[in-house]
Amino acid sequence: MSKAVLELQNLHKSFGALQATRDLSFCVNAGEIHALIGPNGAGKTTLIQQIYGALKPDTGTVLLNGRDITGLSVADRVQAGIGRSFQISNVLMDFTVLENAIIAEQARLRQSFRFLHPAFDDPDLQTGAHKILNRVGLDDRAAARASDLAHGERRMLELALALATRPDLLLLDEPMAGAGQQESQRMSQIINDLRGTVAILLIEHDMDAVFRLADRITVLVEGAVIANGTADQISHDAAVRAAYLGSE
Amino acid sequence: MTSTIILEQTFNGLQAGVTLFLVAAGLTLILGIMDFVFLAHGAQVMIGAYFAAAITAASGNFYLGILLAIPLTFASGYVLEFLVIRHLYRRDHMEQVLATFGLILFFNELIRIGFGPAALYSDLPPSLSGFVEILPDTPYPAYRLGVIGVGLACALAIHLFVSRTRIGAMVRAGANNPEMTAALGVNIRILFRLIFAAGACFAGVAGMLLGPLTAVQPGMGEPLLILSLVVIIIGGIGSVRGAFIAAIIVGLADTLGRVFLPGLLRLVFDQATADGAGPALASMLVYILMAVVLIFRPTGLFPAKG
Amino acid sequence: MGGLSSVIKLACDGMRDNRLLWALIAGFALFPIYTHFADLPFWNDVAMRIMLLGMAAMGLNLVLGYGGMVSFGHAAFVGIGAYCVAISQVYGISNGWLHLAFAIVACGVAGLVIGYLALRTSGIYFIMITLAFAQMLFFLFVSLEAYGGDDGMSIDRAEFGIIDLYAPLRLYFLIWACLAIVAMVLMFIVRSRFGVTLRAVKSNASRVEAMGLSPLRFKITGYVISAVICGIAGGLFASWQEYVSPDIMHWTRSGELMIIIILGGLGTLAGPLLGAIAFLLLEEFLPVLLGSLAPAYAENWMILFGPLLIMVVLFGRGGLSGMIGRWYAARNAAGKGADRR
Amino acid sequence: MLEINWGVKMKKIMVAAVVLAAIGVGVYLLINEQKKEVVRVGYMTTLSGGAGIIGKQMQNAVQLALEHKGGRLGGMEAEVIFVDDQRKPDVATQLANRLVKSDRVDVVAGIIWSNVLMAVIKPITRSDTLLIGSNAGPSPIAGEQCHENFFSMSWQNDQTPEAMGKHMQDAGVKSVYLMAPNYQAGKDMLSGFKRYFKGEIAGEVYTKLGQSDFQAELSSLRAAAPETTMVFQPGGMGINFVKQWKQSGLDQVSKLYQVFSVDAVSLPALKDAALGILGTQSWSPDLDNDINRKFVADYKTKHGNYPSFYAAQAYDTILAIDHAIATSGSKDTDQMRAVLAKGNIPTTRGLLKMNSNHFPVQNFYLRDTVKDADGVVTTKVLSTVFADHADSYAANCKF
Repeated sequence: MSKAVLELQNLHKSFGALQATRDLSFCVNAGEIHALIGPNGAGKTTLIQQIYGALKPDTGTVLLNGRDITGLSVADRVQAGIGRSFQISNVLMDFTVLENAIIAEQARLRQSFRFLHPAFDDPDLQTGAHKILNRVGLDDRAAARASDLAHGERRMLELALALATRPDLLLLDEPMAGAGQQESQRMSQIINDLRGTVAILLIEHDMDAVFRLADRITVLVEGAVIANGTADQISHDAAVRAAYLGSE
Repeated sequence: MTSTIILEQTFNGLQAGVTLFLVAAGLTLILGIMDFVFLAHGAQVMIGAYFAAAITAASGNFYLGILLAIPLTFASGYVLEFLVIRHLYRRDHMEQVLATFGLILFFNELIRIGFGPAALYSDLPPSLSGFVEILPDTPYPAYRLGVIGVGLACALAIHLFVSRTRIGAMVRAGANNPEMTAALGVNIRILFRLIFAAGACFAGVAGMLLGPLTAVQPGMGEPLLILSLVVIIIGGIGSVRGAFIAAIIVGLADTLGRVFLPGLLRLVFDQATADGAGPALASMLVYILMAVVLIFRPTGLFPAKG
Repeated sequence: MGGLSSVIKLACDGMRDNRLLWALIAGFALFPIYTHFADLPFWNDVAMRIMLLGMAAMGLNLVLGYGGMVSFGHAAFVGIGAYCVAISQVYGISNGWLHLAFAIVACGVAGLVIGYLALRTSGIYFIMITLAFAQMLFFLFVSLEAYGGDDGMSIDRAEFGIIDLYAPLRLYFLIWACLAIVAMVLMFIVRSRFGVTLRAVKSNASRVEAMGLSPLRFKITGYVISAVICGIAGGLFASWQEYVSPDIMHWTRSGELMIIIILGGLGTLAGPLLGAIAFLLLEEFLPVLLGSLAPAYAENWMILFGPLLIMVVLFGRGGLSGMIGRWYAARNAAGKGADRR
Repeated sequence: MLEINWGVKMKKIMVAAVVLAAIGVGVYLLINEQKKEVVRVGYMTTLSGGAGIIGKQMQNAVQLALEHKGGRLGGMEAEVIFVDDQRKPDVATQLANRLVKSDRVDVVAGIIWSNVLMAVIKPITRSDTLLIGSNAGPSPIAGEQCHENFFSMSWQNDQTPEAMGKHMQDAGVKSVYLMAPNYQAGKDMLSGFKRYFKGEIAGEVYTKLGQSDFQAELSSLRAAAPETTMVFQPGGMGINFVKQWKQSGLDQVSKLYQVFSVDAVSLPALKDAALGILGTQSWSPDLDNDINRKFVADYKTKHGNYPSFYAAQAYDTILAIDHAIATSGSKDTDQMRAVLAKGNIPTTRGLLKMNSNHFPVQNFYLRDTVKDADGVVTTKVLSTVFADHADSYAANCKF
């Protein structure tokens, strides 16, 4: 059993009467693709937000590589090793693809607070940036403005930016949402290739993709974990069928 | 500092407050719903005052002046929105600041050319130039009581309109989430134009009411503009309720501060220091108030945005 | 990435990418020759005022154009800079370098405090809170009797060691030098890793955060830098005018700075300078123009100026530098705009 | 598609702009054309903006003075260049530089505001050009910071309230409630008043600069119920104050005195509301001398209303230049200065004496606000408070 990159211990979060997260615990192991599924309103995004740091849990702790990061800000968590792609693709629209990557690269190198060093013209940063883009096969679009990218390409760019900080844990919030046939195939291909290099927590509605990709699946219903296991186990789990697949 | 004087000053603060509210009511919706930074709202005050003063002077009847001036200011707001403003909604705040800054210059100059640079003559209607005893032997100008009355009436009307009518519902929805409202198929463009014209109209009313009290002259609206912006920010952009409460707060704070601060400071410091610091502090008071509010409630007291 | 040579190389690259800016600055260096032979000495004063306003606008542009923070109170920093000069003279300090040092420190501190408080808010709220702070300072100085209050204080030009600012053109070239330095500094900042991150924050703060950076730190830093630049401009302004009054921190002055920037081109290095040129020439010629068309209305020139501003917003995409950029791009299909970033 | 259209429009607009600018330059250079043996006067005032009315009146008066002198000053062909300082010190500084360096005027005159004067005095006087002020007289300029090339044709700020203080003292007023805007001139005014009024100060209130509603202050004034009230609220503030004073029926509570708050600029907006309000001034439309009679009469026929003291002082400024050149027979700064320093300048206030700091030594009158024969509201001299009154800063002035 490989060690846990992310460990959630008894997370609890409620908005007034609504309990969005109930005493929730599970862990994501190094290098695995861990899918988080559940019907709408199950509290998937709320959970992601708590892992990411945009929301603070009422009680419970978030451990990254065994370190308690519950109190950290988003920026600090990212530096601690969390990367993220958002539900609505979230890139620097006013910049070219390459510039996006360069800004991410210099952020990883902790060099963003330098006032003399050139950014876009710097060869080292450029090579680093091209590496980033290569991973998602966007290098040929390096010169294009992010705002001119097709939806799928933008998704890719965002993934690239999330990877740029070389995270230990990658939070993917519906990476295939609104993507076309080939696009989602390319996406799942890339995600698949990432297996083993980085732990991935994947939220996705496309069940085929989930069951094809995920090493393990955690099923969330009304903010609580009702099942946790391999694709096989989950697909045969009675509770899950009842609560979730049945309702599909 | 007897209780009667405090009461009287409270009335003064109230009167300043409701006047501010009339200016702020429209502006807060313009800022909130259209996300449009409209600096020329002070010009609407001036336009209203000039319409009223001019018609009053011509007809010799104050009420006729008001009666005719209201639709005129509404029309002017409507036309302005149609000619210029609607082209500016999609621009960023800076460009809006710039363009409406240009509008201020234009309107002030237009008035100056049209009516001359001198202040216009305007005085109280005889019927309201008397006094009312708000307390035994504390007479209060009837006209100012009238202003308070009209202001509160307008506030009530706006409140009922926004909270009870269908258009009002749209307005609230708009303040809460503009995109959503547009998605609901509400004819945003007409809605905007009406809100804008109505806002201009209320600002105009404020001007008409102030006309007999203050000098009707070019640029008379600017001080009110800045203050009403303060009001809107404190109250929370897009919230009429917030604007009302904030207007009263600012009106009272400004009035009472001006009057009582120097006295209070004299209790602490020596005469000279107090006389120096008092008025300075008084004139800064509302801005300090606003800054403090924003530091602790970055979206004002009653944020409308959901 | 060290060594003077590489810095110089960077400077050259930057100047190549910003020909327009440096052409203008060179123009200002040569301008006195023209005024001398054309016998228009007065135009040196206009040029000085243009450079000073341009400098302040450049500072504001860092937050406005690059940081996306619409500060409506930057005239306050110009004022603080100016009063640093005036007040230190009251206490017998006449050394100009000290004045500038004071201005830099004072504006740095003020910028840090105001920036820290104001940047808790955003959007229209930010516009208004910056305005509020500016108004506070305005009324504060209006009522500071010891420093002339509303009448302001008549002061002497600062002493810069051997440079006697009363000798012809000394002040002109002092201002010019400061302008050139500020422009150079800003050019480096804008192209630097900090600069691009600041622009990234403007473009999409949450993505920058997702890269592990705190957007606020970049915003505040940018705000402080711009405040300091405005302070330097203010300090020189005081020496140029030999007079300081709260008038220079009135809210309409903040508006003017914005006008200058948008007139010239938001988020471009040359923009503010172009804008300042345009703004002052308009101020100079619109009355003359109107006077020649309708003599009776010469003093109503604002009736033209107001609509002109609206025109600029409606049609003048990217301001003057934007137009020049487009024209330049159109001219050589190679396409690289004359003055992008 | 649309973009391109805008582009084209934009080009047109730009071309137009360039052409207009070119015309502008042409006109501009034309103006700057040098002429021979002409006395050039640069007259700086505020024509645009809220205070435009004052500047307009001064401009009218200057033009009237030129007409009366047949377009010549001291026998020389005269040319007056009006410039608009927009009430902004930095604009004024630039204009001052233009007048002395580019237009090369022989005299700069005018200026309404203290802060504008403070801003321009150095560049002008340094260039060895005479600067003749038509209105503002801040204490520094009368004292330590005085300059031999500066002459005032108006008064030092403190003098008018000093006269008011003297009158109220002599009238046996026991206590007074003072009110002025919270800025320098306001404070100067009150300190000047207190220099001569020795009675009790029942209250001293500083209002916000540019304040339009004084109800709050008036309420506390009613509560204080002082025997008398003395206000300084210039321009629009004066209109507001007096209006609201009357509306709150404070005449029954306290007797109102004012300086610079009721004049021909504000009277048309106040009309009867101002009747019976006493003030002090060094000039009044009914001053009985030939120059003043001619000035007021012709001004009224030409512009339909009474001239204000601003206008009178502007008129006197031109007369002073005329006098200086006529007597010295030259437009040379030193010679003109010598003449003006001697005083005895014929003005609407009679023969004006000059003090050592180049500020006038003159009478100050108590003025009442009355209706004239045709029912127009104006001011009328009741008595002379000060004869040949000198300001109290001259001692500190060393050229």
